[in-house]
Amino acid sequence: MSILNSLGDVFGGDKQADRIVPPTGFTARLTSFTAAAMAFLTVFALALSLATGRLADRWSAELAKTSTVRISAPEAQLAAQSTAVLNILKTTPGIASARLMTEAEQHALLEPWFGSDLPLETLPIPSLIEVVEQEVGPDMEGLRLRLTAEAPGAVLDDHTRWRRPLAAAAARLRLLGMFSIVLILGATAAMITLAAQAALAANRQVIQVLRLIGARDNYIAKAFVRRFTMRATVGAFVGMLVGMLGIFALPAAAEEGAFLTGLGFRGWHWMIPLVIPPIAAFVAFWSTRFAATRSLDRMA
Amino acid sequence: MSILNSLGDVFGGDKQADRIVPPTGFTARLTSFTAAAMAFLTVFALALSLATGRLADRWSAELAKTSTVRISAPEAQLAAQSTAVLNILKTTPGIASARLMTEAEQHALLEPWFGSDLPLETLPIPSLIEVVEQEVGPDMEGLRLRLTAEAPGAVLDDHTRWRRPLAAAAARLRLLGMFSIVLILGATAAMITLAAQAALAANRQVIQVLRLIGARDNYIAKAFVRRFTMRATVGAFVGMLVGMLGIFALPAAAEEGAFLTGLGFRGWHWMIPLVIPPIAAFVAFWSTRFAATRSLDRMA
Amino acid sequence: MHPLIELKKAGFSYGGGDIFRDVDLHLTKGSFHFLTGPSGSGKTTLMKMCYQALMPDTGTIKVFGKDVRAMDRDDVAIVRRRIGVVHQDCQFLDHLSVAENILLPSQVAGRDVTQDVANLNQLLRWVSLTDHMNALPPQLSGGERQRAALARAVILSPEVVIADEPTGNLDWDMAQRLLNLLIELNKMGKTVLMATHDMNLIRASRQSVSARVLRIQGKQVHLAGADL
Amino acid sequence: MHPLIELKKAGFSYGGGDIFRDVDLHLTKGSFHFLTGPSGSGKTTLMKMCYQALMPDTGTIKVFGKDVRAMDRDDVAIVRRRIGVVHQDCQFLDHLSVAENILLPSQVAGRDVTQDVANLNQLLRWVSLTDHMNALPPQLSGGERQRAALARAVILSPEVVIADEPTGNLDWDMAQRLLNLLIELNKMGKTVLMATHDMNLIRASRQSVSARVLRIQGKQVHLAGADL
Ligand SMILES: Nc1ncnc2c1ncn2[C@@H]1O[C@H](COP(=O)(O)OP(=O)(O)OP(=O)(O)O)[C@@H](O)[C@H]1O
Ligand SMILES: Nc1ncnc2c1ncn2[C@@H]1O[C@H](COP(=O)(O)OP(=O)(O)OP(=O)(O)O)[C@@H](O)[C@H]1O
Ligand SMILES: [Mg+2]
Ligand SMILES: [Mg+2]
Repeated sequence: MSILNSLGDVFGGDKQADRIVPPTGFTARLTSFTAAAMAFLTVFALALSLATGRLADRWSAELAKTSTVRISAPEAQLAAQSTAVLNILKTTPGIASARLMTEAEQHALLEPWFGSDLPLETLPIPSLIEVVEQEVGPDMEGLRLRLTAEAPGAVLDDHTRWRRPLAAAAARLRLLGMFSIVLILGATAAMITLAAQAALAANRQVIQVLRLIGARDNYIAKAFVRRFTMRATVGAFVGMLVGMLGIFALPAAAEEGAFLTGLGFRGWHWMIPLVIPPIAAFVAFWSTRFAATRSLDRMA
Repeated sequence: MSILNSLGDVFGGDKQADRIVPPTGFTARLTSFTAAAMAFLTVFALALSLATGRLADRWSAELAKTSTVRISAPEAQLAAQSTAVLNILKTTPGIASARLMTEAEQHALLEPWFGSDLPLETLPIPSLIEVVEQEVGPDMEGLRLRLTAEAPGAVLDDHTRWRRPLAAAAARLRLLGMFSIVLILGATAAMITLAAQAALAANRQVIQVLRLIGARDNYIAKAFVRRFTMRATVGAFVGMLVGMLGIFALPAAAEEGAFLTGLGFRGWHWMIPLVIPPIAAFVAFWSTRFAATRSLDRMA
Repeated sequence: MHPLIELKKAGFSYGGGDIFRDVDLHLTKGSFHFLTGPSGSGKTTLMKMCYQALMPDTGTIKVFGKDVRAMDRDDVAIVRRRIGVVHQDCQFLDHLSVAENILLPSQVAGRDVTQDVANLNQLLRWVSLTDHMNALPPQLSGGERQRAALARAVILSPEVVIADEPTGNLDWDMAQRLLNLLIELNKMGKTVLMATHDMNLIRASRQSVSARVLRIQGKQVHLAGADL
Repeated sequence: MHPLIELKKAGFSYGGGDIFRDVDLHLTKGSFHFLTGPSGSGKTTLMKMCYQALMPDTGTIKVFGKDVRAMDRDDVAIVRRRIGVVHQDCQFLDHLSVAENILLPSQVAGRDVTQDVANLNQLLRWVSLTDHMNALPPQLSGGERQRAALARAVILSPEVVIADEPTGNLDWDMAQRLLNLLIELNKMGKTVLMATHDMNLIRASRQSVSARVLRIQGKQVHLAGADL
């Protein structure tokens, strides 16, 4: 039996055969509710995951992964030490590039403190080397030691390093979001399996009657599978809808949406939660099928 | 009936009376599993909440909420403009304090760029005023306008402001963690209620037999409530344990534990998840009691 | 002396047409009644009213002198401990052994179950279920279930025994035997109401007990005459 | 001609002692058998083996010429459509009406249910359930359930009808009536196996059908003699 056919069976439905399963019951509501609650939580986990993803990306990008080496030395040695430092940096693993800053750039750096009319030329100001690090940065301690040895006037300042763990934290949160989605999916599958098994056990008499009058196992299983898949799908759809409304209504997301803290979806990301009901249907179909086949085999 | 008595009944237990409820069944496993899964998710939500809480606290503290006003003016006007700026700041709501920086402090600020032997005295350097803001900062635009009007050489630089939304984001995440704990609790209560009702419905015959031979409703209800409360509690305990082991095993938490990104518990925070099983027991007790009373009333 | 169970002008319907109208019935202490009538005439319904599984629509029913309308569910539970009932479709707790099921009324009433064990063994012998005392109810044959149900109904020697076709699935010898058990209990002063469609059984009981035969006819309960 | 149902040296036990040992039984097309024996002797067990609810431990059973051991569950389902069964404890789908329950075998077999509706109405008249056709099974009296179960068993006029004490809860007139229905079916060529403990019913059938009476005794099935 192909999956497509099976799913077709589920949603095409045999109205007549469906009636053989008692119509209501708490297991039914339990299934719908479980699917709804899980879909709802999934929407939030998804939003969290996406928002932290955006956060991580933004922070990573902003970091630019730069450090500075400052060389303070008598005018005569300045050029020699600068060259030495640049050579060291070139051979250090983990460093993408290094270059001497121009005077204009130094000026720009000092402007916040001194305004724009500081006579830099008259000052014994140090040379500044901008270092761009690679993804995996250099071994800062080792670098510091080598610099002190070869260029005594050089001071390494990895002033942006402190921001890096933030990006790591954001990435971790994104992973956690993904992880909880997987957890939720697993828990949902387990719960629907158990609910279906509970329903089958509770309908032991129905199954016995059906078998007595010559119903095939497949006929019985299908009726249950159809019922549960429908319930899980509808439940998941409702949960997804409520979850999306909740996200939409979160006041914070709209207000500070301009910044990276909004826990909302952006643009086409609003489409992502729409995969939840089909996934729920798929999970429910296979969980129930598994449960039904197993229960029927056991009752044989 | 007092709550303590009821809970005592549940855990004291009447071994004999317990046997009247059929021992196993998928609803039972469903209840235990639901409680376990929910406890597991709660542990993670709790860890997330606490970790982001720490993050928010740390960031808030680090922000120190300061800005700087730089006054560049001819030597003669510098003192007058400084006094004017200080006066303005004193009367601006949202500002805790403002004071002129000493020369030593200015020196320290410039050291990363120029080393310690810059001859500051010989330079026409501006005055710097350190502004400490209150919790709710000042209206920065209004302040800027007033400053420009009264001290044309003053420039306001709220250079730490950009970090503030990070703290807000962390606080939001903490809130989200709390919110999901409440959600999980609600979903758990609903699921246990439904599972208990499903069990009661499936045991309709048991209930009828018991009534026929003169069992009081309370006797029947208690047996079910005991059973389900026990299952939920044990399930929640197992889920909590697995969750805590999971958190403990998260490699990242240990490695970078020194920094604020670790998703673990710290010190006595490891105790917090221990409240999950009692809360689960409490929730299960009342959900099942509600379910049992309702079901028995309906079957009357 | 007050009758233990007393129906006065009791009427009942399940929502459709009346099943009963203006029924009067007195079950006095120590009496033995057979209840007959065609299938679907209302035997089970009448018995259910006697043990408060159904409430009359009109008229009054008093059980042990108390109006059933004034009883709450706890009162009903207490009354049920004084009335042993055999349902037409005998139901048990399928996860407990036959012996445990038979002792259940004792447990539910909060008695010390051990004091009823001697009684249990004697009863099991009477209904020939000693070999099956550790079986689970689904492992019993149809007739064995009926016998177990009767044993459960009388384990606490209740003041009244109400048995709904307790011999429907039994062969003649075993049916006689159960009837004799009920007659023994009646001789000990218990009140017995037993529904049956087996006229031969009623006729056969004549020598050993002076039972009255009630017949349901035309939504009424009549005392059957000498036409048996 | 092959018998429709054939047991050869069949033995069976539920795990404890043997219920049957070396049982031979042939149900040929068009035959009518009564099955008797004391309560707990194995009537229900024997019938369950005939419709594959139980498998023999030893020996062979052939149904419609096919060895039951060679059947998978789908084969059993197909066989069940050719055998109408009345269980001792009649079970229904409690959420469907009596009429829907009686038509269930037709639906499960994938037939067009409408073509069996005429049959249904006739059957309902025969078992006097026309007034109850829209009721739910839990609203039926004990005897009404048995009648509905018999109607369900014969709705597709199966080749074999196996009825386990179908008259246990019925009064004499109604029991006669159901027996006559089975006799009618037998006259149409159907094979009937009916368990009963009511010797009077068997005796009363003598004029209208030449039935054989099987008796279970000493783990064996015997043909009862003229001692009835
Ligand atoms: N729960 C119910 N709802 C509606 N109608 C019912 C219900 N129970 C019984 N009836 C109807 O009431 C009538 C009397 O039922 P009752 O069970 O009392 O008959 P009875 O005399 O015990 O029959 P039997 O000998 O077949 O057991 C029947 O026609 C039955 O269909
Ligand atoms: N599932 C089972 N497991 C174990 N023993 C069983 C099971 N079903 C029946 N038995 C035992 O097998 C024996 C025969 O049972 P069966 O139901 O065939 O008897 P029966 O002749 O139909 O009796 P009755 O007339 O009382 O219905 C009985 O002693 C019964 O206790
Ligand atoms: Mg009845
Ligand atoms: Mg039987």
